[in-house]
Amino acid sequence: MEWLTRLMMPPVGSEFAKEIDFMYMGLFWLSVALFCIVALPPIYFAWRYRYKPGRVTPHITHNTPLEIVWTVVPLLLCVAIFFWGLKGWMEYAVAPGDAMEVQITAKKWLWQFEYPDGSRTINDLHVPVNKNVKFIMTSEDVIHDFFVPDMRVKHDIIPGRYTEVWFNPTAMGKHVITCAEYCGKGHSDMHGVLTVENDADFAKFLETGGTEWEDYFNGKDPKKTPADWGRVQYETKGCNSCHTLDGTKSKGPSWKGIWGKMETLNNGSKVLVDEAYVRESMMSPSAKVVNGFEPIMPSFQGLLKENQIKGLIAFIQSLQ
Amino acid sequence: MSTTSVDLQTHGHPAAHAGEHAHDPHHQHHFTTMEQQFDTSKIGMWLFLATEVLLFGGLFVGFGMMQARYPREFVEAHTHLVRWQGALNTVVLLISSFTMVLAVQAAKKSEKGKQVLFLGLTILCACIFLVVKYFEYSHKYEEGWLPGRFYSYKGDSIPACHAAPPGEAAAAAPAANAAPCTNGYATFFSFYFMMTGLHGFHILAGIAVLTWILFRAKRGEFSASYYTPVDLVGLYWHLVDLIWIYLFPLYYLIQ
Amino acid sequence: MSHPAELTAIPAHAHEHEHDHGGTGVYAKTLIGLLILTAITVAAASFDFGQGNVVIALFVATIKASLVVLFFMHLRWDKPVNAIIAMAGFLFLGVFIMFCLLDFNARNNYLPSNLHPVPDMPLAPGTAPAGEVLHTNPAAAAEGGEKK
Amino acid sequence: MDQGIATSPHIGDRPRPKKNYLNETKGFWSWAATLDHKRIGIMYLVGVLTSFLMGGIFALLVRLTLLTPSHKLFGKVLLTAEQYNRVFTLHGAIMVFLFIIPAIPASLGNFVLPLMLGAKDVAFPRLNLFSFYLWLTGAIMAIAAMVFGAVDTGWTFYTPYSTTTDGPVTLMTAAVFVLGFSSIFTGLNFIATVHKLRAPGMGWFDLPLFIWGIYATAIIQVLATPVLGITLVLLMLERSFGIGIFDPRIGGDPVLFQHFFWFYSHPAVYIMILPGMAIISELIPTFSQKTIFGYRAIAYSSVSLALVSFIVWGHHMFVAGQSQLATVVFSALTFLVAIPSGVKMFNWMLTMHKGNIKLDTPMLYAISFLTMFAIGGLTGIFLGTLATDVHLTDTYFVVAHFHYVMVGSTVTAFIGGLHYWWPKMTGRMYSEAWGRVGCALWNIGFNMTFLTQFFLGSKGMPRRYYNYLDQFQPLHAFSTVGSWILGLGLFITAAYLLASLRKPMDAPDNPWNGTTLEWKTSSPPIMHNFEEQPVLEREPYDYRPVLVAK
Repeated sequence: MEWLTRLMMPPVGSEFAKEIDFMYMGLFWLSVALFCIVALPPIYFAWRYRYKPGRVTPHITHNTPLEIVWTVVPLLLCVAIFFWGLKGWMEYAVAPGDAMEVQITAKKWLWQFEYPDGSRTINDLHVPVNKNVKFIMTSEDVIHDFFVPDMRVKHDIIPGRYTEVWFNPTAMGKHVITCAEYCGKGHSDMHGVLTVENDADFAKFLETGGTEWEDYFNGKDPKKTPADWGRVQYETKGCNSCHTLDGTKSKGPSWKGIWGKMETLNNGSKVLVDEAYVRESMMSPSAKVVNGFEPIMPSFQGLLKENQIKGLIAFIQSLQ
Repeated sequence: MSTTSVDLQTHGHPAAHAGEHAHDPHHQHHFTTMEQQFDTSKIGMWLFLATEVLLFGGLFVGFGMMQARYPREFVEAHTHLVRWQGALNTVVLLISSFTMVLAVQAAKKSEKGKQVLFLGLTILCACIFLVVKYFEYSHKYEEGWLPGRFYSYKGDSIPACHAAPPGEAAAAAPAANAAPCTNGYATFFSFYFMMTGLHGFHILAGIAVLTWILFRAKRGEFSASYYTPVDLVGLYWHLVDLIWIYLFPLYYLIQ
Repeated sequence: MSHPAELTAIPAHAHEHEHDHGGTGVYAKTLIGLLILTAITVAAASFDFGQGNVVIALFVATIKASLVVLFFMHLRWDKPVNAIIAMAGFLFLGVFIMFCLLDFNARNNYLPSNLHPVPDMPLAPGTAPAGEVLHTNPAAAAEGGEKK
Repeated sequence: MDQGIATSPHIGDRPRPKKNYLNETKGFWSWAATLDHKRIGIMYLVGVLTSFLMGGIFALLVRLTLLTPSHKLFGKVLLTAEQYNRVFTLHGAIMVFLFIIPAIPASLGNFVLPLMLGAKDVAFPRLNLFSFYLWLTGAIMAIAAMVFGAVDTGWTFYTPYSTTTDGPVTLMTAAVFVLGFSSIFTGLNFIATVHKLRAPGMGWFDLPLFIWGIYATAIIQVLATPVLGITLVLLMLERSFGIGIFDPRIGGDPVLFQHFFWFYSHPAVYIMILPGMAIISELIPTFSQKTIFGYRAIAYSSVSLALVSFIVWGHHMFVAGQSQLATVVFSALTFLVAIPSGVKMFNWMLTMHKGNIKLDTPMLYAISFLTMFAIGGLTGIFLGTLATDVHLTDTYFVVAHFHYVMVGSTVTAFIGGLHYWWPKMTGRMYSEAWGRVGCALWNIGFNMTFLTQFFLGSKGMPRRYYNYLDQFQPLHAFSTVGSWILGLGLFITAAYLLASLRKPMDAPDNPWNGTTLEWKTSSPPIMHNFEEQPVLEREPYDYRPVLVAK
């Protein structure tokens, strides 16, 4: 009967998917049986008791025991199915504690994935095989729905709230990610690719910081310059909580016009704000603190990827 | 209607009833008796009132859920409503319900003068209610306590920006770019204007039908044998009162 | 077959019964009761019972509403079918409120409401202009997520 | 038409009266200002069938667009993505609000209900006419919205998409608001009528089961529709004033909208299916010439379905972000729906057992109903079950499921009922042979179109998709071909029914040997329904021969 399952269900991407397929096929055969019980007899009766002039029909108004049976038996069956479904659903609804967390931001009409180390990709999701992955999702505009048919999971993504979904992929290779909540013109094109790969490949993928940054450095799109990538980092890595862009003094020096300036440090010496200094300030910020500021900045050593540092430098450079 | 009531006679309706009720001009052809006609109208009216309950009910549910979402903002916004105005309107509406029920009683007893008097008093109360409402609304308008995107109150009681759940996410909130955040406050006044507005619209509609009934009463149309319209308008009017009975504590008292 | 329709079951003098109930005295007492309850609920509101204020206010309102329905709207003397209809309205409203609360009270996953527009990502062609699109700080979302 | 009915107890052949409701008065205003429930029913019938035609054309257009992944027909792109979104929205909105909700209660119900009760009219004839004009106003507003660019929100108007998208969304929601009130007044009228205008001797358990079904429907119409009204008002205000209830940008909650919407729209599913079940409960005993099995069980199951329908709406939102507690509770309650539905199926089945079954067109539709409703109901189990719903919801599986319930069941019953009462309404018999052809094509076409979509859905094809993966193409093509057969069947049905109107009146008063009161008057009925106030002497569906001798 495996061929029938494959006929009706998408490829199996996880153990959970296997369970769902089993349940689906169970319900399928139950439905076939119930269909035979309720829908075939009328057709048979229509032939068996076809019209004969003068035939007298019996006056049977009801049969209480029979009616009780066909009320109670389906009720019990329903209770059983409910608990069966509940069991599977609990697995879907409660993510294991050790799961790797991936942020999903959905918007018309693309998926943005962000990994714990800050690597980001667009429409290109990589996960390691046989590891629990939890997705924390929110939307920037309308409701979307993260649907991975091969994993048998989906959940709506709601603006203003975050929702979660998780799976443990077992099938290596590529799987379809698709939007299942109507979101307008590009709804049916809102696809992503899920790549399930081994740990080594996944580590390599993370090392380069995902794939989104490449779009900003290949010069293809005039709206995506390295400086734009830097602005993204400025806003998402927390730089903006201490550094302003308009020249006003905050907890740290404003970035406006800082590039190429000679700054006086708190020990009285001077330093030129260039690539080397900016890099150093990110990695070991307390080494050279500009006069008038507290040495409160944390080190971003290991928190920023090379492409992100490059982006930030380009961004600061652009703020003249 | 006129053609159909002529048909009634031609179709040989059971003669006994026709004799009994002596061709009441208000008797519609498809009812056997006036009694049946009256009861049917009542059922119809009660069904209509049930739909009204659910119509307003939707707003009550919306209010409740939004209050659950923005408890702090709602309580704070509550304080801008003037309690004595709400209380005054409550008393006015209760009295109008009383005069309405007396008008129905007068109709049942075929007392024309009392009918006109009590209906007039009911309309008067309704107008007083609207006058108080007018002062309330214009105050809100001046202060900028308006629904949704028209909310423009600049008072000090509303902080620049709220985080919900309160306090927890404050750390994550970037200091820069904190536009004044009226979420919750604006929603409260949206509901305030929608619910009192819909209620006020019902008062207006009530004044219209009461006036119509008043004129018919003046012409002496209602008596013990036929007072259905007075009764039905009465039911409607009491429902308007009843909805206010819930609106009053929800908006003016819970602070 | 054994259930005669109501129209045949109504006795001829049923009409006269309508005059028997109610009366100015009953209505006046009802009004006084309503006014007293209004005073009580206003007075109760000036004390702080915490959540109790809501309960008291709605409880008193329900008593008042019952008085209006029973006496002013004659449901005390009216045919049962009208009472059933009236109750059905409130019952289904109760169902509506109850299930919505079942959802809302169990929720814990709102984003901080300090959403602000940040044009951090290029927009797909045809989307709304940047100012209208909300950006939520994913880091903030994650923080909220861990705090539930 | 048939032999043997002359010996039946229920035949009452009288000479056809010269005057009937169709020719008693003439002219435009005699129809436009009529208070007669039969004429209002006919006007509704014309209206809903026109809407059905309109919605049907949009449906064929949707299917045709999905024939190939390139959406091309003779080298031209049939619909762009934006157009496609508008067309499926129009299909849904027209079919739901203009056609299927008023279809059975307002047209057939209006015509038959007072006749079955032995009444001269509905309780409030003027309100009845008013609700027809409300329907007409709503229809005109919907068409106006269509002309002004149409909306692309889907018939569910989910926020925040509906509050931010372009197009005349406000006008469209206003149209639906007006249509809602039309539905409320119809329901209100029917409840009052059933309570107070029953023929002498007719108790609650002597009511034909059609009346029970319509009565249960009316309860939902009256109690649920006002919430739709207020929901749409809130949506309009959100769009125009930003009141901050549904749009998260201004502090609202989109899931609250879904609660509001489904509080009405789930019971609305029963506004659609209960009248269909009601018709089937008439057709099966009549064409089996046998008393209904389990009268009370069917009557109670109608009312309990109506009541249960109010507490299961959350099953539309299992993955929509409602709390997990609510999800579990709603799933458990959802299974309650299965019980009364099952009870009805078993009762109909046992009614046919040992019957004397005439396979006339209405009965063929009734049997089609039984198979299609079985499929629609059983696939509902997949969706009510939490774990499988996660995979299946928002896919074509759902589309197929609700089409089996709304079209396969309700519309099948509607067409069956239309054939059943056609002689009564028009005084003419239609072509039986063509009727069978139409029914066969309907069955083949429908199952081809929608059985396929279960497979599409379980394979992971989301609904409301313009572009799809190439792997789904064969199934889509098969489904599209099915839709043509479906369309052909309906076209044939429309053709022979209209053709019958050109004949002189030839229908007997009681062509099917029915037992309910509408068969006691002439075909078509006279203006005030009955020559004399009918008095109920026999229970409905009483086919005992003992009484023939009497």
